[in-house]
Amino acid sequence: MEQIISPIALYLICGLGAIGVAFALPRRGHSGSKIPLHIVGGLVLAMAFGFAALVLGLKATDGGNPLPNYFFYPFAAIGIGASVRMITHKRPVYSALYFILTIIASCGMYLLLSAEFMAFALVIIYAGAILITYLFVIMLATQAPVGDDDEDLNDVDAVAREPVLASAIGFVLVALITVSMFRGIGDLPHSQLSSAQASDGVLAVLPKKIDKVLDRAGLLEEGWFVSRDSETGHAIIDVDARTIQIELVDGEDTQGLPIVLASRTLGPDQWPEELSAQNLDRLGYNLLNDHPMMIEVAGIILLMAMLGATVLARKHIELEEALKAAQARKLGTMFDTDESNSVRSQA
Amino acid sequence: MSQQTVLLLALMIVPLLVALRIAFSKNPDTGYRPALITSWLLMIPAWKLIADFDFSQGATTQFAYSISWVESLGLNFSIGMDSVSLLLILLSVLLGPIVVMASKTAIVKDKRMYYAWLMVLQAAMVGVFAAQDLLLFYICFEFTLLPMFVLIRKFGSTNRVAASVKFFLYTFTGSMMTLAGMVYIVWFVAQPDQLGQWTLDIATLTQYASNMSMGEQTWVLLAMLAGFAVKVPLFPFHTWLPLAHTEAPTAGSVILAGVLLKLGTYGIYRFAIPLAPTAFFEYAPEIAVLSIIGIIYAGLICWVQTDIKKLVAYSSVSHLGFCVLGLAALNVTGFSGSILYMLSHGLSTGGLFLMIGFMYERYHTRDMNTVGGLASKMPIWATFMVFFAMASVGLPGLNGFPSEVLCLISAFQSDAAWSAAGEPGAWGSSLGPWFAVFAGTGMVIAAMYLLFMVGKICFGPLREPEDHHPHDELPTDLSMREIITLSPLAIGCILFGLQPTMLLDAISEPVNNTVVLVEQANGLESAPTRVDQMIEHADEHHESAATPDHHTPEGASHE
Amino acid sequence: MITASLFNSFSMPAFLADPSAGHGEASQHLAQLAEHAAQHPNAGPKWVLLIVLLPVLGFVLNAFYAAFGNKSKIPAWTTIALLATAFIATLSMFLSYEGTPYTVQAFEWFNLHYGDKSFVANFSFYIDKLTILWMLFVTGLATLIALYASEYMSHDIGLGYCRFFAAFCLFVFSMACLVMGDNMLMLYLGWEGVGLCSYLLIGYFYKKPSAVAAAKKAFIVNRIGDLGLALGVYLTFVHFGTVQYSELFANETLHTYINAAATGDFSHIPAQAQWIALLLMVGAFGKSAQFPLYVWLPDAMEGPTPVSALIHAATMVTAGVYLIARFYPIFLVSEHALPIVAWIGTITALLAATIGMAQFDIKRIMAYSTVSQLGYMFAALGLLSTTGAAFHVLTHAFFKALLFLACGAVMHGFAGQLDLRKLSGVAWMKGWGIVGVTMLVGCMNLAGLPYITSGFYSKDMILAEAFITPGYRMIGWILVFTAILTAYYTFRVYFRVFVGPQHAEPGDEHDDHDDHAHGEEQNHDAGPHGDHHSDHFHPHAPGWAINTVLVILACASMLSISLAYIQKAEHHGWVGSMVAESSASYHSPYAAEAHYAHVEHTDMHPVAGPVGTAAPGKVFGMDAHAGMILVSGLGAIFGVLVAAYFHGPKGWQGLFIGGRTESDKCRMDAIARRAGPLPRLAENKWFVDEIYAAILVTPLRIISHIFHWIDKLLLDGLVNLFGFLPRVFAWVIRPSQSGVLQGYAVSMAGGLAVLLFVVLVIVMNSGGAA
Amino acid sequence: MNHLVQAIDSVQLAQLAFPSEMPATVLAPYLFVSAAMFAIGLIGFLTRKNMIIMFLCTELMFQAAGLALIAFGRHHLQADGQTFVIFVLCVAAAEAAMALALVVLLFRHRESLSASAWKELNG
Repeated sequence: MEQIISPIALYLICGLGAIGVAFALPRRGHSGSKIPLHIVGGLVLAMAFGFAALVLGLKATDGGNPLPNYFFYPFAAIGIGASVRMITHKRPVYSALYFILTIIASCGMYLLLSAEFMAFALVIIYAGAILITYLFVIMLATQAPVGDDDEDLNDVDAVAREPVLASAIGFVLVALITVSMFRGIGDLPHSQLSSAQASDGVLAVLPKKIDKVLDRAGLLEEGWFVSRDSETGHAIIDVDARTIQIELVDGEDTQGLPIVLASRTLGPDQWPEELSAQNLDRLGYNLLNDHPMMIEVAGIILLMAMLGATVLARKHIELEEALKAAQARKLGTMFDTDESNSVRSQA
Repeated sequence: MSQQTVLLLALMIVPLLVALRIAFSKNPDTGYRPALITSWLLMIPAWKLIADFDFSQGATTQFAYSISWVESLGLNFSIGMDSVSLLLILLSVLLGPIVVMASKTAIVKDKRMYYAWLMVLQAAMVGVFAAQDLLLFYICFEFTLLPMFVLIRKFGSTNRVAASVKFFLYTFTGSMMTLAGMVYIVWFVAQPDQLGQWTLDIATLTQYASNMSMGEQTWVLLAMLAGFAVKVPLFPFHTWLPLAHTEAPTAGSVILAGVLLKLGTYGIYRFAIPLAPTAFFEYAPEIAVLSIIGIIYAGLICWVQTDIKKLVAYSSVSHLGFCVLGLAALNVTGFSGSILYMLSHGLSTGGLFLMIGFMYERYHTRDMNTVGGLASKMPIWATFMVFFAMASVGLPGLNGFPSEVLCLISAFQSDAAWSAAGEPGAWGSSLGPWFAVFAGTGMVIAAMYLLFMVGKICFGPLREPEDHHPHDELPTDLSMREIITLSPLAIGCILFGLQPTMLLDAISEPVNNTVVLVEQANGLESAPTRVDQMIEHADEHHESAATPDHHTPEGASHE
Repeated sequence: MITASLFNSFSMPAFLADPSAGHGEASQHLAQLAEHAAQHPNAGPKWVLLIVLLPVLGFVLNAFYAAFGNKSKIPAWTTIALLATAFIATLSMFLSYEGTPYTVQAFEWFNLHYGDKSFVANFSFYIDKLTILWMLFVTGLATLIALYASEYMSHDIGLGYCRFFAAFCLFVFSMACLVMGDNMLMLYLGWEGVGLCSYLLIGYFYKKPSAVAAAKKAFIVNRIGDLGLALGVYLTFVHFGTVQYSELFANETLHTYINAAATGDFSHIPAQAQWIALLLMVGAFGKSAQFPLYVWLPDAMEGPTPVSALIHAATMVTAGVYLIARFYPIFLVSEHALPIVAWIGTITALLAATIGMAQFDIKRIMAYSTVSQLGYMFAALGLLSTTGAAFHVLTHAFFKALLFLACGAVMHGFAGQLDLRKLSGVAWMKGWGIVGVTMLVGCMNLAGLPYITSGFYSKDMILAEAFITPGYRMIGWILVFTAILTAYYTFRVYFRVFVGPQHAEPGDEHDDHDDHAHGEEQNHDAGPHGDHHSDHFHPHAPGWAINTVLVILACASMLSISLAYIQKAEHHGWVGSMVAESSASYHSPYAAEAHYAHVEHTDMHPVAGPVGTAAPGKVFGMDAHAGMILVSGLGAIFGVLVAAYFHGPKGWQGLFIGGRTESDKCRMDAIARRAGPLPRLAENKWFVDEIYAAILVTPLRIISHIFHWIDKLLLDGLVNLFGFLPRVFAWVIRPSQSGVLQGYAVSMAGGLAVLLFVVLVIVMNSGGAA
Repeated sequence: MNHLVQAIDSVQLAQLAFPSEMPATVLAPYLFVSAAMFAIGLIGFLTRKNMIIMFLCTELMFQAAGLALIAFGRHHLQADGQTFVIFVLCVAAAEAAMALALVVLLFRHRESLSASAWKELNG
């Protein structure tokens, strides 16, 4: 397959982007000029974005290939625009808020990518938790500017450091990443799974869910269950042919295996509408089955982060020696009284 | 674990423990007494080891002990000794009490640190010779650097910081390359078509190393020589030595000259030659040329020194050239001579450094223009000085001579045209008479500079620094302690000079084995040489008196 | 160029051209004797070891005396007693010798076995007649001179006295090892040992810079020779596979070579074997002070006179002669070695004699005469007359020791005065009669006055040899000329110092009994000191010890005439008999013929080498020996007369025609002033020392300094540069470490970009995924 | 017009399984957005002096990475992408906690949020 996007166009887009960002980054001393530079930068960036959308769209329609959903474009525009605004805004609080906007835009894209669980998780964790912490810290750690003018802001916020160099490097990097990415993207191997297997293949490991759905659809009589593989315990189900084997079970034998009295197969016509694996099913199964170690690691990381944050942010209280001694005595008497109390109560 | 193995381990571990004890004592002036007692006591296991060593099987690794460390990588802690190692360990142990005693008045502050490091050095020196495992050897090899660095850095004279840094970095850089070479060999042997498993056992590596191609061996040899040649030091890599020697405290100089320099030659003998036999054979002439340049060059430099310690330091460079020459000759006489040189040089040059140290304690100068003619004021000192100078010159009957003789003979011998029939090691290859002749000029040059030194420092009218005043504690001439310090070395020099046979017998088996190894690796055999053929030819000629002469012996020019 | 052509013009005379001369047999005989010794090692009586051990004991005892601060003459008496015992042991060794060489082993020294070969050199001793001959006069003279020294050194009683006798004993020990050693390494041990003792004794007055310098010079110049010797020894081992005499002389290869040399054809003797002799020869030149390595010997006179007498006249310097005599078989197989030895000896003899003529220091004159006489011995060796050489060694040992000791007595008595211009008429002074007479005996011997002196016989043997050996007549004439010069300079000393008007200016040595007398006089104020000497100086006459020794030596010198007549028929005299049956037994066939058969050697044209102009064995148409008596006897008398004319005191006994009135005015002075630069050149020793300094020492010194700077700047500079480069590099890149977080982030991103770019380029070039 | 229909189809959130394979041309714009966001985050990190903003920028880069992961997962019809994003979220949360604690600490010492206030490590 050919390249999705011509490197020349890509370099051009990245160049435009670099110029745009470089203009848009905050600086001082341009209050005299009529058109604020960051407006110019924004326009250039918009041009770059539009040009990219145009190139990608033309290329796709040229080959008769599908384009992303139309909702993608606003999400992408909002996401990129908000992130640009985030790094260019002179007031940290606004930056944080723009970041929330970026996250919400990403959530939209996640939805378009059928990752609805992640989308909501993102909103909850990021926008809800992390960013709020950020806002708190911003407010804690920053002296509020006296006035609304740019001149009142700290240099820390008002002036970007080496904007041109950084933009150049950043976009050179991104150009290289995208060029190399797009060179091979057309040749990516497609999934080995059929669409049905991909979405519903996980059903086999969820026999009780199948039982529940079939039962709700009235396809199972009393004593009937989905057939289970005797070794793995998976449901015997063919998602491509859309057939399900069910069986009549009467108790268990001495080894705990079901005593099968009869079995039959449900055809595709009997496949209930509701019988499909949820995204959450697949994600959960994947997480717990394929990456259990990751859960452990993540847990440790979070624990350590919690401890670390506690230790770091703790304020060191300098106690006088006498004060320490007093404290110790106080604690000592407290324990003493406890002990004596308990002794007394026992008595 | 046999009793002897325990003793061998004790030689390494006891000094370390004592070092710890000294280091953690509260009084910063402690250390002399425990170090002295320990170093004297270590003589007991050392002599026991000699007594129990089976010299008839000198090449066998005796008192061996090995525990596995990392099995998958073949890492072991394995020690043991053949007769060559034994003798060098003995030298290290013998120098122990000497250097401690020599330091009694020389080191006045931070004694705790000084003696602790001295003990660590003692352990490392024994370890390096006792190691039967490449890694252990290398660890000990490098571990000798650290104590020495501290001794120079903390207890040296004026320019000590630069000296210690140069000493450390120079030798360390070299030995890193040695490590690279060793790692390559280990990797090579671990290849499936070789042994196929990781091992660091020196004997095992030696078996397989000769399978390497010529190119590989050359690189391995170069890598190993990079470390060992710096340590020896061979000619262009010697510049750290004069500086380090000059700045080091007396004990440091003695150990440096006595043992640490020998690590280089020992390394060549034990590793470079067996592990790269073909390449060493190929490049022996070049190595010999470097050593000869070193002999002459360093000798001449000695001659114009005014700093007496620098003079002796350069003389070490010159002397060790003979040692390397013997190794490069690749025959029995050469190896024997070289090993003898390792032992003997420690005694005589160690003695010279002690003499200089005692003088320095009294006069606080090493400049021969400032101080001199001391024979009239310090006759005992002067007697010892002349004695050690003569030992260093290579006077027959003293220690320098046997080794020098054997080294020079070996240079002759390794040219077949000049060698008697069927001499082992006479392959018509590497060296030849010219090597011996040029190396021999070292004898004359040695006499020149050492007599120059003796003439200035001992003889002539008395010269003392203007602000000289007698030492608070030390007598004008040598004290009893100092005489006792020197006596073992002096007696050693004489015994060595009169009884080299003892040592030659002891090392004959390992040396013969090494020569056989080199011969086999190079596909050589001690065939009848051209001299034989010439003699036969001459006989025929004499009988028939008519055969025209086809032979013109090589080098037979009378112009 | 000249030397090259000279070498080409001659080569080894083919002395074995006549099979009847019997040298093949001699060679066989030697081989049998040697083999006997080889098969019966360590067969000799153990008491022989005493000869070596007693001096060691003396050394140890003297060292103890020194350590315990002895301040008496006990060291001297100990030494004398021990050395005398050693001499007696030597005598009994001589008397009990049964005609076969034997070895006695003290202990194993070198014993290196490898394969089926071995390098063996034990601390053992090889006794044959050559050894005995040498040891007799070594121990004998050592005893006598120790006696002499007991008085001579008495002003140094104390540490110096002990030191002197310790070194003295060590010297005798070393000399014994040198002469008696049964292998070349023992010889080398002794060789270096005597060098060391020579060093220690020359530098005895170690506070005098000149003495220290002389000692150093002696050791280093000797060491150059030793290098040759050492290489020769090594090459012997490498070539013949042994350094033990008994095995070496029985070596088949060696005898193959000798047989080849007998045919005059050296082309089949490998160069290696021929080189051995050339290398050993260098060693001999060094130790025996031959040109060009003779320069140390005159300077060595800085040592105490007994040392000069024993070491630098009688014994040590003859070690070179011993060496060549001992290894005569090896020298015989070398085409060029012996001719070179002959010529070098001749040149040395002449050169030293010319220098000796112009010196004023009497000890130096004796030193040059020693060099000159050693030249004679070497010439004799080169002329295939080991007997002549050995005989001259013996007689020379006696009379030169005598001369030195007499000079030493003068020096001792006149506070170190040695300038012959400042002494006169010593023999007439009170108490100096014995010295005068014995000095005269010594001078006559050295001058070689015919028939009445032993020096005459030994010198005559050499000169005759030169004239009868084809192709070496030139050497003969030079040596005759030298003999005349010898007579002249010898009697110059005698006439100026010992006869004539009594006059003496004392030397600058303060004669108090102080341990350190010899060094400290420089610190004294010179003015009053000198006055004191010139006004109130009283020479103190020699005591009984000195006189006794002088008398004994004078008698010995005269008595050794008889040696020429003992066994004259078989062996050229007693010395010949001692040399025969040793490895030095190859005496010239010409001489043998000349002496015994008086046959005309018309048919003895050598195969190789030019033929002399006259028929062999003829001098002035006479038998060589008779001719020599005439020529050299007349020459000696002529020389004495010339000396008398130029230096003799005016009207001395009305007998001579001398014109000297005061000690420093003589006819010669006037002539010397008018003779142009020649006398001055000779006085300055032909500037040989200066030439050596200019062409050897100074350049070497400069080279050393250059090396030193190369080492300091270039080699160490390179090392430092390597140490410095990282610092420069760090200095360049250090600013990039701004410490600001984003600076590092920028470089990280940039680095990532570069990396990606590289990957991309590689992928594109390899036509990778696209 | 059928594009619009398709769009509405895919927004039917009830239909939660992977509807169909996602072609590369659809993947590419997502990746492009992801790359752009990453670049912007990077530039922000490099240029802004305020440490809080810098940390925000790292979060933005995390987001970009997460988007790419999910897009690729969708392309391959696999859930691993999302699983990794969970992990990324954890790391981001941990990082935020630590980073903000650090910022508070540093701010206490220097009374400034500028990253340039801490450059004792300069060479």
